[in-house]
Amino acid sequence: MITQVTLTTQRLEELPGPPATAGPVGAQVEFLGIVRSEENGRPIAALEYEAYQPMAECEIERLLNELGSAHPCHTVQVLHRLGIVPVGEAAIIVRVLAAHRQEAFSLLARFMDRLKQDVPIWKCKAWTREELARRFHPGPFRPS
Amino acid sequence: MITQVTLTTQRLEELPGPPATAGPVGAQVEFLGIVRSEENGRPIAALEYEAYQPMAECEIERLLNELGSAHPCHTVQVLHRLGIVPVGEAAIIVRVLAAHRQEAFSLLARFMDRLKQDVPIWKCKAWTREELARRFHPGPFRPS
Amino acid sequence: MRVLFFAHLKDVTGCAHTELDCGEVDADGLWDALLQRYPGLAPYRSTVRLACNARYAGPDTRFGPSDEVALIPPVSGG
Amino acid sequence: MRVLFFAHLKDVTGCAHTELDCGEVDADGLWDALLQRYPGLAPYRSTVRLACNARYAGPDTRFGPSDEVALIPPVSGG
Repeated sequence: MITQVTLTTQRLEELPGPPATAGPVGAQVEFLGIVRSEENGRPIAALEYEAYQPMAECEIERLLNELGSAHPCHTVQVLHRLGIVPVGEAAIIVRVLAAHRQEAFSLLARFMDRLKQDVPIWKCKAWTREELARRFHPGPFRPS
Repeated sequence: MITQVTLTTQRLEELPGPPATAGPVGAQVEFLGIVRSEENGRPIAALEYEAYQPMAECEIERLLNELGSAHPCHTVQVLHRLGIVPVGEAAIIVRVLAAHRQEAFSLLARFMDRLKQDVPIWKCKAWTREELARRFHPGPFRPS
Repeated sequence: MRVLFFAHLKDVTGCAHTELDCGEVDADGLWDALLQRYPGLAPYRSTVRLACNARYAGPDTRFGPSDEVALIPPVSGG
Repeated sequence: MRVLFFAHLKDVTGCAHTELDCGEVDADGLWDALLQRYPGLAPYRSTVRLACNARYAGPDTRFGPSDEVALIPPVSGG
């Protein structure tokens, strides 16, 4: 199984798709986990993610290899964004190429469950619109 | 739940994505069912699909509504190609927008299972490279 | 009534649709009329589902002169 | 050894990493040294997993002077 794992502060939507695959692809599944406009019932403008990056990459590879033996797929690409991710943009994209849909669906669903248990990535802060504005467009006058 | 169902002889990869959705989208899943280079162990160049089109569209809508009450999602788009679909191109694309990934995964997997039981669409012929060539590029000389 | 054939059933009947004049019938009556005209359909009866006006027929469905009936062999979409 | 803190644990310790000089220890020994320096970590001990050199520690893992140790609070990626 070909795997490609990327943790980056770039917009995931602009990154290239999965590497080419050797086997005959009958199913191609793409999942985007998107930042929603509220967190714990409170309106937000962005979520900030941090990771223990080398370990997160290793754990993702380890998970994929473990899941790939139960649910054989040809290629899996995992992109996770770090830093500030605005509402409506993808925090994670997972793409799976497989011969059959069942393996692709199973691997994807189980991978997401395990990611949320084991991979050292954290939503470390929910930003409101005002907080973002103050952080990135500080005005000339700031009351002390 | 907003649904959009299209059965067409056009390339599905070129059609527009799902209509906009009202609810807060946390999960976006796309599935492509792609024609593989062999069918029953024999190399092929294309599959030909036919449908009882008005009934297939109704059945898909009916299935989506039934599945949507158990697995509430915001938007589902189903595109199925008819006629000759070359190897490597999509015979079906399903896109699901939902608040949470679990509902999107469940609806998608169950929809595909039910489609393959209940929706009157058939793989009516597997074309070899030679058959396709004869059909679409008949030479000047054809032995009788 | 108008009767539609799909997939390999078209090869069996030699046509994609036909008109059948059998009054109002239940599924058994419909099959009797169909098999009389197309005896080659017999081996498919156990796996074919009937549809009436673009919906799968139930056990009580009756098929009348103005209905569009379809013979649905096992499907294979997706 | 180098010890890394993530997410809210950085707020508790006031730093993202520190150097700890406690020889070679097991998980209990490591926690003793950590809690001596950062008593505020105590409430998190039951939910934090330890990692050694970018792998989750097992019950027999020993943490030595050249290791990179990490405190992994419950994760929330994706």
